[in-house]
Order: sequence, then C-alpha cells, then structure tokens
Amino acid sequence: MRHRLKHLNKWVAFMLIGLTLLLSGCSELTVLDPKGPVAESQRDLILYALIFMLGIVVVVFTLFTIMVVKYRDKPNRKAEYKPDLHGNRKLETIWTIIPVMIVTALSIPTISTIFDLEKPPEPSAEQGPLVIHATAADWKWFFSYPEQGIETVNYLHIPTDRAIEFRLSSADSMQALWIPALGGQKYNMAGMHTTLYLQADEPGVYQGRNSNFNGEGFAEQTFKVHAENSSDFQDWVESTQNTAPELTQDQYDALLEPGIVDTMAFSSTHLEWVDHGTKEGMDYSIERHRAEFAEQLHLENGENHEHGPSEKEGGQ
Amino acid sequence: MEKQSKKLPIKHIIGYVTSVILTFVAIWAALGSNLPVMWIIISIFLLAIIQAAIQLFLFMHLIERGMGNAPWNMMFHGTIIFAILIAGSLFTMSFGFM
Amino acid sequence: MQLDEFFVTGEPLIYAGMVAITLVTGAIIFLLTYFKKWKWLWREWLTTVDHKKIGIMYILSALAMLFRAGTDALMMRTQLAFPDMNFLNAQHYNEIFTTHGTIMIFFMAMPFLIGLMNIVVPLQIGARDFAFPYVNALSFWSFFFGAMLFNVSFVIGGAPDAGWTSYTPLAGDVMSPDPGQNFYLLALQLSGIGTLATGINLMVTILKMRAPGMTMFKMPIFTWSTFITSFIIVFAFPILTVALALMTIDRIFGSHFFTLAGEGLPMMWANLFWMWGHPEVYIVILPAFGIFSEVIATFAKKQLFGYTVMVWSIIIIAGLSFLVWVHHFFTMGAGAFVNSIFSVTTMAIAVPTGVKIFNWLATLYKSRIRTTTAMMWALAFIPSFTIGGITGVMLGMAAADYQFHNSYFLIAHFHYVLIAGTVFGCFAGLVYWYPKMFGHKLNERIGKWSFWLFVIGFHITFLPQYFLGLDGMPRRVFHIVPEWLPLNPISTVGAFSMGLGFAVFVYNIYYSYRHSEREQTGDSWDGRTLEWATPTPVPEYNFAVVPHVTSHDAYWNMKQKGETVYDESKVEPIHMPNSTGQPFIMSAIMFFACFALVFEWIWLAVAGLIGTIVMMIIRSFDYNKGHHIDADEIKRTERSARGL
Amino acid sequence: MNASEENSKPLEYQTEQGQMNIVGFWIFLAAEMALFGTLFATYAVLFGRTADSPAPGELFEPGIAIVMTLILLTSSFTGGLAINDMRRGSVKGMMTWLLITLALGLTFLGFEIYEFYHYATEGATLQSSAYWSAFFVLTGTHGLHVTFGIGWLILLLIQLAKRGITSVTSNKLFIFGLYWHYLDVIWIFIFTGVYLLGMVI
Repeated sequence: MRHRLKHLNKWVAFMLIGLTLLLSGCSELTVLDPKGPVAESQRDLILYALIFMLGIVVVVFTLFTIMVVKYRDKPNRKAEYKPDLHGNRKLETIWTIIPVMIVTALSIPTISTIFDLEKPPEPSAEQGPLVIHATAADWKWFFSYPEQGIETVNYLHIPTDRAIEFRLSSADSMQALWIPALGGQKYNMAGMHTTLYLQADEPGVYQGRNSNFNGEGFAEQTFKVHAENSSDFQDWVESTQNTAPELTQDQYDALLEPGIVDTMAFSSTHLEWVDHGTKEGMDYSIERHRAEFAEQLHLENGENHEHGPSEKEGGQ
Repeated sequence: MEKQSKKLPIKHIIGYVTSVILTFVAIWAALGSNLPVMWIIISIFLLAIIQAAIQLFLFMHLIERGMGNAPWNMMFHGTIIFAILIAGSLFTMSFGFM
Repeated sequence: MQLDEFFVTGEPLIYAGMVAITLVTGAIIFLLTYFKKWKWLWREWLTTVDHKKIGIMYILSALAMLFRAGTDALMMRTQLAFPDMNFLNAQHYNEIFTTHGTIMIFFMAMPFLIGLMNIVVPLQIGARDFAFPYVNALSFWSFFFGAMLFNVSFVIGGAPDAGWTSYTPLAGDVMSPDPGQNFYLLALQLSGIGTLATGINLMVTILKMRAPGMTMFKMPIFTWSTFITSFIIVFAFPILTVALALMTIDRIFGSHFFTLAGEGLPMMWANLFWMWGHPEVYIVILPAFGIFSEVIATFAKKQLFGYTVMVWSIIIIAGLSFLVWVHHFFTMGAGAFVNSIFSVTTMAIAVPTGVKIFNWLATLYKSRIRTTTAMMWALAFIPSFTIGGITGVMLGMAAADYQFHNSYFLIAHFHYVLIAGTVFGCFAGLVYWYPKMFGHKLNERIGKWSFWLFVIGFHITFLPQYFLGLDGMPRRVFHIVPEWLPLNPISTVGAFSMGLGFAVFVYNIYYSYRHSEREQTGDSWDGRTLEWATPTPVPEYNFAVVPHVTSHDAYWNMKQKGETVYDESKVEPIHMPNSTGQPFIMSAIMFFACFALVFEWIWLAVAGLIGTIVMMIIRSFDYNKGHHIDADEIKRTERSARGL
Repeated sequence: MNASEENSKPLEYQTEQGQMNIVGFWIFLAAEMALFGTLFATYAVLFGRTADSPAPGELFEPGIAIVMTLILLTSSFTGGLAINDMRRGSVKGMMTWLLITLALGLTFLGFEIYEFYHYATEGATLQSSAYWSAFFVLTGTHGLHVTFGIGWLILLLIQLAKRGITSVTSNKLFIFGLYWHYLDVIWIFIFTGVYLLGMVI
C-alpha cells in the first residue's frame, strides 16, 4: 500500500507541474490576457472560480483514484469489503454543506460583477463614456458615432482609457458583439436596444466579431478594433469627418442587403433616418430585402476574401 | 352504488351557483367598479382561481377515494409550472428590459 | 414544384448519400424478400406492443441515428482541422451542425434512454407490461417516423440550417424560406408527441403497476430516475409543442409571434425554447445517473451509498431544472437583477449533483470492484462528468458567461456533460442489460478496445476546445483561422478516435452475436434488482409469478435469503394485450400529413389529419380485450427457460 | 384491498385498467396545464404589440364574452350532472344531460366562430400583429379543444347507446367529464386574462 501511495505522490507532482505549464500557456489566451478593465474583471472572476474548481477536481480525482486502485477485485486483495454499508448521515451532510459554501463563495463576486458590468468602468478620465451605436446586419457591422457624426463599416476606432458605451441593435437576425480582448459579449437584436460597456487601456488592434450564429456569412462577420490614445483618436475622427463621403439612405439601404462588404467610412450616420432598435425600425431591412434574404451566397472557405473584411480601411 | 350519488347533486348545484355569482362579481369589478387598476387585476384573478378550484374539487372530484395521490399532486405541480411559465416569461422578457 | 427543387441537387456528398440510401434500402428489401421475412417483420415487430421488443427497436434506431449524427460530427471536425480546408462550404457546414445537434438530442439520446427504460422499468418493478401498451407502440412509431421525416430532409427539400436551437428571426420564413426549417419543426413535433405519451405512460406504469411491497422508496434507483424524468417530460414537452406550433404557424400561416414584422418578438422563441430546453438536458442526464447507480452498485457488489439522498437529489435537480432557463441567454441583456437570480439558481444545481458524485465515490468505498466493460463506462463517467460539471458552474456565473457564451468553451462543456453523462450512460446501460435483451453478453475484450478508443478520443477531442473557447473561437464558424491552429487538428484526431471506438462497438454487436456464449441463467452479472430474477430470454409475460418486494435491492435480498421468485404452485393464467398494426398505420398517416405540411400542401395535410382522426375513431370503437396465456403454457415456458 | 371496499368504488374505478386510465388522464391534464401556460405566457409577453391593427379594448364586446362564459359554465355543470346520473345508473338521465351538454358546446363554438369572424371584418386577423396572433392562437387552441371534445362526446354517445353503462363505458365517460370540466377551467382564465383584462387596461 505504501508503495502505491508513493506512486501516487509522483503522479500528483506530475500533475502539478503540468498544471503550472498549462496556466502559463493560458496567459496567451485572449480571454485570459485582458486589455481593458471589463475583460480584466471577467478574467479575475474566471480565475477566482478556477481555483475552487481545480480544488474540486483534485479532491474528486484523488478519491476516485484511491477507490478504484484500492478496492479493485483481484486475488489476494487485502482491503476491507463491507457490502451492507448503506450510508452515513454525517458524511452526506458534510458533502452537502461544502458545495453550498462553494456556491455561496462564487455567487457573491458573480453578482457584484454582474451589477458592475451594467455601469461604465471606473472613469479614468473626467469625460463620460463615448457612445457608439453598433448595428449588426447580415453579415456586417455599422458603427455610428452620433456625437462625432461619423459612421464606419466593419472596423472600429476607439480612444484608450475612456469607457465606450455600445448601443447594440440589429437590422435583421440576432447577433452578438464580442471583442474578447476587451470584454464579454451581448446580443444585438432588432427592435431592442442593449447596452454594453467596454474599455481599452492599452493601444493596439484587437479582433472583434459577431459570435451568434446568423447564417451563411457568419464566419466572415468580423472587424478590427483600433484602440489609440485620445489625440490619435481625435485626429482620426477629424480626418474622417473631412475626407469621408456622406452616407445617403439609398446607399445605406443597398449596404443592408445580406452579403459581405468591405470596410468603409462615412461622415454622417444612418441614425438620421432609422434606428433598428425601435419597434418602428425593426422591419426596415426585411421590408426592403425580402427577396435577397432567400438567396444563397455559396460561400467557400478562402474564396471572396481573406478571412473577414480586408485590412485596408475605407474612406482614407 | 346507488348510495354514492343522490338524485339531487348538492355539490354540483352549489358549485354552479357560486361560479355564476363569482363570474358576475368579476365582471362588475372589471367593468363597473372604480377600483384602481392594480386592485382590479388582483381581484379578478383571485376570483378566477376560486372558480377554478370549484371546478377541480366540486365537479372533477380531484380528491376522491381510490385514486391515490397522483391527481392532486400533478395538478398542484401543474399549477406551479403554469405560474413559472407566465411569471418567468414576464420577468425575463418584459421586466428585464424596462 | 419542379423535381430539381424537390430533391437536393448539386452536392457530390449528397449524391453519394442518395446512392447509399438507395443501396441500403434496396438491400434491406431484397434480404427481407429473399429470406421471406416480410410476414415475420410485420407480426413480430411492426405490430408488437411488447415493451421489450419496442425497447429494442428504440435502441436500434438510436444507434442508427448515432451513426448518422456521428458522421456529421466527423465531417465538421474534418472541415475544422486546418484553416484552409474546403471540404464543406458555409451552407453545407451549417446544415451539418444543425442536423448533428438535433439528431443527437432528439433522435439519439432520448430514444436510446427511452429504449432502455422500456426494457428495464417494467422488469425492475415486477410488472407485465406498460400501463398502456398500445400507446407505447404509438409513441415508438411516432418517434420513428419523426426521425425518418427529419432524415428525409437530407435528400428531399434540403436540411434545416439554423442550428438545433433554431433562433428566430433566422429560422423564420424571411431568412429561411426553404422547407428545411419546416422539416425541423414537424419532425420534432411528431416525435415530441410520442415522447410526451411515453412520459405519461411511464408515470402511470410506475405509480400503479409496482409489485406488492414495493413502496416508492423501495424502487430501484433507475426506476426512480425514470419516474422523475417522466415527470419532467410531462411538464416540459408541452412547452416545446407550443413553441414549435407557434413557429410553424408563423412560417406557414403568416402570424407574427417571432417575426420582425408586425411587432413580433423573436426573443420569445429563445425564452420558450429554453424553458423546455433546460429541463430537456435533465431528461437526458437523469436516466443516465440512474444507469450509473445501478451499474456501480452491481459491479462494486455493494449497496448504493445513501439511497434516500440519491433519490432526493434527483427530485431537487428536477425541480431546479425549471428555474434556470435564462442562463442560456444571459447575454440578451435582461438586466443585472434577472441575471443574478438565474446565476444563483444555476449554480445551486451543483449542490445536489455534487452530492451524487460523492455518493457514487462512497459506494466504491470498501467495495469489490469488477472491472467489466459496463463498469468501466460508469467509472469513466465520474471524473469526466466532474470536469463537465465544474465548467458548467463557471458558465453559470453570468458575468463570466459573457466571455464564454457562444464560444468553444460552451461546446466543450456540454459535450463533456452530454457525452460523459448521457452517451457513456447509454453504452454502460446497453452493455449491462444486453444479456437480458439478447440472451448473450457482449465480448469483453472487444468492448474494452472500444471503451478506450472512445474515452481517450473523447478527452482529446473536447479538452482542447475549452482552451479554444478562451482564445476567442466562436461556435458554428465553418473555418478556423491560423491563431487557433495547434489545438484544432488535435481535436479532430480525437474525434476520429471516437468514431473508431463506435465502429468497434458496433462490430462487437456482430461478433458477439456470432461467437458469444448463450446465457444459461437470467442473472448474468449477479444482479441486485428484479430484472435479473426473470429467465433469459424474458418470456412475453415477464414474471410468471409477481414477486413480493422488501427492499430496493429486492433480488439481491432474495438471493441472500435463498428464496426464489418462481413458485409453480402460484402460476395463474396471465392477461396480455393483443398485437395491433394500428399504431404503425396511424403514425405512417401522421408522417404523411407532416410531410405534406412541410411543403405547405395544405389539402394533402388536411387529408392526412382526417386519416389520423379516422384511426382514432377506429380505436375508440375497439373493445378488444386482449388474450390470456394459460397456466400450463406458462409452466412449460418457465421450465424450459429455467432448465428445471 | 378487500372485495367489499373494491365494490364500494364507483364503477369507472373498478378495473385496474380503468384506474390507470383515470390517473393517466389526470397526468395528461397536468401536461395541458403546461401547454396552456405557455400560450398564456406568450399572450402576456406579446400584450400591447398591436402594430397598426386595432387595440383589443376597441374590439372586445363584454356581451359575447359573458354569454360564452355562462354557456360553457352551464355545459360543465350539465356534464357533471350526467356523470352523477351515470353513477346512479340512470341511462336516461345521463343521456339527456349529455345531449344538453353537447348542444351547449356547439352553441359555444358557434359564438366563438362568430366572434372570430367579427374581429376579422374589423381588421384583426391572425396575420395582423403579434398581439392578435397570440390572441387567436390562445383562444383558438381552446376552441380546438372544445371541437375535439364535441367529437369525442358524439362517439361516446353512440357507444353508450349501444352498450349501456359498463365498467368500460363509464370509465370513458368519466374521463370525458374530466376533460370537459377542465376546458371550463381554462376558459375561466381566458375570460379573466384576455377579455376582462383587455377591457380594463
């Protein structure tokens, strides 16, 4: 028996080494490598939970190994055999109370984080959050900056160290805005507004996408997020205001047709004539493109374009 | 067997008369009274629940010898599911977005 | 309608599928004719109301569906192996993952478990059949024709492509105008009615037909889990019925429940779907818990630890299953308060589940473990399911779920619970009860090969997917990008290992049929519950004499006391229901009606509906009372089966 | 259970199968509770989503709804009297009450069809808006249940006329009685939740 336990120790050591390696590898994973306070609070919550979970795994796996190794039926087995052991109140109470305590320990930070996520992250500058309307349409993104009076398609510029208030809605199917490096997702739905607060602390280019399946072009509905410091952002806003064309309703209607489009920029927003997040605006797109929704793209991998909209940015 | 049921089924008649009265009270509460809307809603649903109970117990013999516990048990849980479905849907689909 | 619109054209893979279907169908027809088995097929199988035969048909269908949906999975994994794969295009990939999910849940997991319940529950409680054998046959055939209707979409009309959750408005008539989605709606409706009927049937059977002395808390644990599962079915399936009907009315008759026009509310579909959908996952996991409890107790040669607590934890899980549905759409933005409530209810499920895990471990304590294949499936379940369970708790934390949702983390989680729970459970149950069903065991050596291939493959497939999810890989994309490279090919390799494991499992069925020793006694594993008290093969009336039960390990106690279940002096004539072709014919007519409705041929559908009503009227006027098996015949059967 | 106790039970309970049928039907009714609960939930959530079609308060007429309620309530009552007579063994009384129940059921259905037709002419149909879809499907599902019940009752009347009151026929009629009362329970909630509420708000 002692001999076997020694083996067990070796295994445990192996597992711990493996675990450390695994965790160091994890810091490469987008979700566990946050670039802003929202993603950071979610990462912290995940790691906090992970500690408890690994504890449970260690306990269960150890008990399991001991039971299976020790009580296997084989010749010359010395372990005790008690076929009529039918239960033990005390033990069962203990392993009811422990999960209850773990669940409580997980619930408290979860709930406080849930409420925090509904507010802009702690203001790092005195100005309020930057409002961006993120409107999804099959299979593209419109980002409208109402205060700046500009609109981009399939790419996004945001200032660092300032909270972004995304007002999410959809022109047609249900979609979700997800920028894993900056924080979790929320759904875009026609006829509804959802609000998502995100913030970038480090300048950089991050991947964003629609994460909720919505048909053929789903895999290509991605965009790049350019996080830059506020003066660079201001420069970009001004140059877009000055050089990009105005968005006309006809052009916008044409863009709504289901399909994949390149990046673009405009010096006005579609919010002037329709807000898909209201009951009045929810059938705007299907009223115009009913026939096109029935058509197929025949999208093949690698065809049409290289994984999502091209790097080139429109309007500049 | 004859003794089981009387010529004049008192239970049924009581149930019927009460139901008719309750119906008219509900109609009066909804259309004729000046109660605040919230109170109207609560009171008419209370009246509906009483009427449903009359149907179940006086007409449908929910509790009757020889049937065991399954019928009332299932109806009890059915009522809970009924409530979860309506209240839960309103809670998530309407309340959450207000 | 043009013929080339009717049949799916232009896909080499689907042409290959058509050829395969034609060949297989041709081969079956040829073999049946050549061996003159048509009459046998009709008399012994299509018209049977015997719960054991119906159970076998359920399991065979489920295995076929596992093959079909497993092939889908392998095709998906092939496409996702490398970033530049062009094995499936976007549309085809969407169809494949939709059918994979739908078939696995509705036409594999549920019928497999219901098949096991069919065979085992009446035997475990000492009953002669179901409470309503006719309805049982009807349930099976409506499931079977529902499955056929769904699979027909593959070659006729086009497969559904909106995901197994079919979220509106994507699945509505504007964005999915093809008949594919109608196939989904009507096939699920048809088989769902059968499931509901089975739920009611099993509840009444368990409530009313238990052997004398078997109080509720002396029922075997698998019977308990079946009872609670049936309870969930009774309350959850009507929700699905309504949700499917509403979407069908939306699509075919132009109403506005889930549409964008007419101020419809697409998210209401998600709400209704998950109000059914979350109880549904417990419908497929609780029976598996029951199977593991039986298998572990038998092969550990020890009483189940904490029987009462095990039962109560099932009941609590069932209750909570109706209170957590919102965690499937935390990201819908219903507000912090709503999300907090459902976070807590979700995590609360971990408590009874955790208790069960520890009770299983405690059952192994001071036991004597025989590592048969069935036991190995059950043992593999404990650690694998633990991983699935704890990641489930993490997904239940709404704030963290915003990052996990729609990602491969979620995919990994539910495959960890559904494969390690349900699929391992089905395999454990099948191996365990196989001798009772077919009169011979499955070969142990080949069984262990299939076990190791499948279990190792399973972990290689799904463990990497947790990390892919954390790396931002969303579910349902039809190609990967180079950043997700090293883990995706690994996952694909694992999937093929699972496929191989399944192939070996099926080969084992064939091999054992040819070579396994036939069972001499009814008690193949030194069992504990009443099903092992019957002779093998089980006579159609199950128990010549209904046993008297004193504990939840009824047969074990009888063996300990040296009692026998069979007392020839107590044999009396037994009343049995007659075989009937009505359930088969009625389901076939419903299939016809649903098929017509898929293509919106309303008058044909109405004709089918009238046909169904006529069948119901015929049934209403049918006062057939069944037949009796006389005592002498029973004695003869028992003597030869028991070798007396 | 001894023989005398067994005999003191009503006829419809006397066979094993009869008892199972009744318990099974109660479980079915519990499932129907979930079914109608889902429809009510849909109705409640879609309340107010009338788009361009008329609001319910404009179209609902208290008169029709009250008359329909009283008809169905009375038919539930007469159905109960039929069961009472069945237990007394009075075939004639039972058949009379059943025929009255049938007539009331048909009248109810007639009113409902008229009501639907009336709304359609006023511009509220299944296709008008989310609210009206929910209204027609909720009340329509109840109406379909009533229609089914009427068909069922006709079949039972034929069987009762042919076979009289036996353990099998009485079992069937008792189960039909449960169904018929249950439809009234549902209607009470439709009357309250749809008509009264629609006129209050």
